[in-house]
Amino acid sequence: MEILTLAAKIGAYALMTGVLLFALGVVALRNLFHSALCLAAALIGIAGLYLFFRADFLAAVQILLYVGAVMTVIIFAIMLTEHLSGKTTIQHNRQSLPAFLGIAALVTVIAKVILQTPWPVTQKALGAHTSVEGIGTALMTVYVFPFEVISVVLIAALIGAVIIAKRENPS
Amino acid sequence: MIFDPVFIRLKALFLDLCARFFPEWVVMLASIVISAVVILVMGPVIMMYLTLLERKLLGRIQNRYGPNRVGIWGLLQPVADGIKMFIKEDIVPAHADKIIHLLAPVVTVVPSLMVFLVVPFGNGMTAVNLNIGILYFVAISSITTIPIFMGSWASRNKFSVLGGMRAAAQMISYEAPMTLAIVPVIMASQTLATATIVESQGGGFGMNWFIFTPWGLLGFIIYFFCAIAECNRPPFDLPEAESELIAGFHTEYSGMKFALFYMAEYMNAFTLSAIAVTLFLGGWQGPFLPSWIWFFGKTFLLVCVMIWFRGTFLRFRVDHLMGFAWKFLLPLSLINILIAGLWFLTPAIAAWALTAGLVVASFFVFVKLNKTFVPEKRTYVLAD
Amino acid sequence: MVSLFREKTQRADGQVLEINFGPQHPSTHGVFRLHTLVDGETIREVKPVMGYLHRNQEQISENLTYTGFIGFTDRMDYINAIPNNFSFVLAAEKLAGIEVPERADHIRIIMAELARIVNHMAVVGFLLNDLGAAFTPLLYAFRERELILDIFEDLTGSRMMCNYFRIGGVKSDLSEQHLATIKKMAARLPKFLDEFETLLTNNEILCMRCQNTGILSPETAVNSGITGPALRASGVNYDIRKTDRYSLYGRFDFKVPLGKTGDVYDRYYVRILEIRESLNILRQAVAALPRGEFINKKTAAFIRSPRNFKPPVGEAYARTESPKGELGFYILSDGTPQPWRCHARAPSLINLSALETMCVGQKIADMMIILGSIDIVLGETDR
Amino acid sequence: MSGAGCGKEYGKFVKKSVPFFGWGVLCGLWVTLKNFITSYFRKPDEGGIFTVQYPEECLPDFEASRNFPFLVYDETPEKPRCVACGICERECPVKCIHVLMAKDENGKPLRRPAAFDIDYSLCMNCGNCEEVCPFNSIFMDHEHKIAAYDRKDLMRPMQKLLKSNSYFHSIRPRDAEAIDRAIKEAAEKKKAAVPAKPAPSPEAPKS
Repeated sequence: MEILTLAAKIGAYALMTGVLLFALGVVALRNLFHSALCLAAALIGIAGLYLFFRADFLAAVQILLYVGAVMTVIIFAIMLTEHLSGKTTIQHNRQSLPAFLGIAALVTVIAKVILQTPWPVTQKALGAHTSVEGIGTALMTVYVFPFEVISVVLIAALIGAVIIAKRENPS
Repeated sequence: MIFDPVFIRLKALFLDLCARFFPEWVVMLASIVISAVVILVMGPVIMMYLTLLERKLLGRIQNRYGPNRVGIWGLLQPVADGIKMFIKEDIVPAHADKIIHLLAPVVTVVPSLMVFLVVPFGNGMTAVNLNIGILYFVAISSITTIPIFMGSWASRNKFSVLGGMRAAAQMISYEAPMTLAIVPVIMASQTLATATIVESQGGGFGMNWFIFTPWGLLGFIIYFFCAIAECNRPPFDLPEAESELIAGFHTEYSGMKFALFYMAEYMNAFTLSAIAVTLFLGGWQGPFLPSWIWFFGKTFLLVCVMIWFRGTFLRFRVDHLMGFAWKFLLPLSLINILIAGLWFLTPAIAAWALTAGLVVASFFVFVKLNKTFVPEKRTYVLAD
Repeated sequence: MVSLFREKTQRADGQVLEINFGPQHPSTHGVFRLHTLVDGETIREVKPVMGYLHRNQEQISENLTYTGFIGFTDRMDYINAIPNNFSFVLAAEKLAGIEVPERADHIRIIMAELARIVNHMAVVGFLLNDLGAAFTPLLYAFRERELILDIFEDLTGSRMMCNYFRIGGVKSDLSEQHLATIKKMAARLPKFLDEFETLLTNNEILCMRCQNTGILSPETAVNSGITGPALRASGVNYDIRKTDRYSLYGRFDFKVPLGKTGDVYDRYYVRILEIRESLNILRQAVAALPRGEFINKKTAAFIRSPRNFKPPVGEAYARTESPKGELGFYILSDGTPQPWRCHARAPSLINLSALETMCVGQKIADMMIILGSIDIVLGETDR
Repeated sequence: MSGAGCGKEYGKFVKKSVPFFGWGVLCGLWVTLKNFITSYFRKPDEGGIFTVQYPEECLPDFEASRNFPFLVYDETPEKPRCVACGICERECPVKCIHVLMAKDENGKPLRRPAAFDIDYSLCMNCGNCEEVCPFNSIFMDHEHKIAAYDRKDLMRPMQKLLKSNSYFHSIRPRDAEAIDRAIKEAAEKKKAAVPAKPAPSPEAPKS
């Protein structure tokens, strides 16, 4: 069994490396379409990581929402803006310094949070299995208010989209 | 039923044999490898013979024999086609994005093969009994737009781009009603695992299949239309509309790359039918015959219906297609969830009357609301 | 390829895509190019570009005898050769003032109406293919078409390139056996049409696709010189069989089906109704077929020696209602065995003139079916 | 012009109405299903399988069908009916026939062809050569399997074009009989009118 565990470990690290590489590709590649595809690959990799950590539901939702929906919309946008799809685009501009500062601040905050959080690695936590029923019950009881707020936001977005689409078409 | 678990017994036998000579991890690995190999072989073989079946049935519909030259009843025709595809020149357009052009057909096949993982082929014959089975299926089939995008964008062909756009718009649109049509089934069976959904439809000589309820029937029809749209088959074959876009997103593909696109399409047709069978037609449930025969029989029946549709129907237009999804199927599927809820809340006979009435009424209401779908009545003058 | 819209493309807002449909494209019905500007899926501009199949037929006629050119008219509208023969032969007869025996006229009408049925069935089949049907309606239509082509081959020797009409009559006589086959066909076709209509006419997808797409107003149709079923679908009662009563069409009782909206659906349905009317004429002509000569005695010799046919100096224009519209031949003779000039007024070419009017604002898919519903044959468009 | 062109209205043809949305689609499905089922047991022209398995079975030839021209000889290929008059060459619309009259040593024409080539790749199967031939020598064949790998192979010399009268009888019995009778009558007439006259043109009924 050790061999299987080892293989799984190697697989996990390979997956993480892959995700990082693809994430790098997203910001480094000069072709927007390639960047978008890298983003899709990175997102799929993250879904794989979720799966690895036994968060099946999260993995499926990650693929469904991010890869299936969000990425499709991004690529759609790239293809519609024709002049972007063909040529290579420069991925930096004059705001690189402020951007760098902002990201540095963000990374510091996140790192601090990660370091300060105690990560209790207990047998119980390892064995925990996020079941669909659990998530569903939680959404409908404890988190019902945020859930409803999100749905209101989504409906607002939908209505806005419809209005914008209507305005473009005079007929 | 001796023949029912024959495949499971075979696999168990083999694994037992392994366990005698090898450590435990080899047995586990062997178990995975066997399932994977079976799926990897079955997918392409099913695709090959689906092409033959399609050509044969279309031929009969059109009063001709289909392919009948290669082998008896043309049974070797798919092999001949495969050889032809292999030896064909692989043409890559000069301005194409070479890497993505190559990757697209390869990536296309992956999601279609991955869906096979959760298909319950028979009693206990699911490769991986994921407890999120249906969600997994929905998630995986939502990826299929990306390889189509890749192929259409990398070809640098206007027809391809148009085809890719249509494919993306169509697949996103039909995903919504399809997922919503599945919801009542999940409500009824209270699980997302495919094998358990099938088990909850057992007994009663097939009368417990979800299709024999008003919401099940409506859900099945919605799901089936969406499935046809998802795998780009007529009458929803806009992305590859031959008479408009030549071949849509795979206009610039030839040889084996083209064959891979085709393989993905036919495997999608099969898996989508298989999931339809799982969700609504009782999966492998059925009297007398082994479970896997029931399963494959029902699935191929649905595939034949898809072929029948292809032989009969014309192609939708792009705006009608969108309208059909958003203005007809989506509201119907939402109402269907309500109907399913009512079904579980009301007693038996009242439930039948109420839900059946609601199904019919909502159908007619939405037809009335969608004026563009309803044919005008025309009069023609016969002048002297 | 030089852009036809160079100026306008630059002014457009960058959302516009310039696409060439053709010359090699599955639904341009031959080598034909549709140079289009599309905004997403919506057509902004269409420029039909033809001439890829130009074979110089009018020029060829100037080096051939009149009889020799009849074989070439077959190749103009190659779906239905006989109406082309008809028109050319009528023009030549008008030029030389030749009488046609009644039997020959009857045979001509029988053949022309059979050809009209063949053409309309092929057109509706191809239109359905453009609409995205997987060949089923086309093959059903071709099943019946083959049976009619069998009659053609039995009588004229060729299935499509009939070369059957001769100056003053026809090449060979219609036997009892042929008549029996034609009668059988006339009895069989209504049944087929009923089945065909069950398959299609009320089909919701067909109605959605075809109704109110590619509307051709009667004014535009008349102003663009459009003729044939496309004109009648717009509601204009203009059928040369009725207006000119050439040959013996005045004797037969038939109606002219007219549409109202002038969209693709009307053009489809008017053709179906015309097939039914053609069957009507066919039945009457078969019943009324008199005995007698199948070719004018005086002109029969011209078959053997085509060079003896020297129409007097002059000009003549004769037109017929070919299945695609008004097909006219204008012949200028200088008294030699060859025409000095021969011009064909090809309905396929002239019916294309309103293509852009019909297509602008419609979707790409509509453009293909509008083209299919106009019914062009590139052999006739380009000649 | 709208409506103005409409003549006297005969009557209105009203389309069949549809009971409910989806009916037309169901009807279409019924038609294809019916054709699918009948394709297994009906006769070809009644909804059965209509196609013919070509290399094994062919559609029957019609007597009148014409493909490419060939030349007829009566007894031996050395004595063709053709007299190399060149009318067909002149009247061929596509000019695919090339005739050369044979001449003896003195340059006197021999009334038979020295060469008679037909370019099948040019021929448009119109059958005009058959119509204009005054000697009943050139006819349209039924043979249609003439595909070749090279254009040159479609250039048929006289040796390949000549076929016997019995072959002609086998493909077009009615025409061949009529022509034989006419030739015989013409020969008898010629014999009867002993003082040699110019050969009467054998008037054969063409059909």
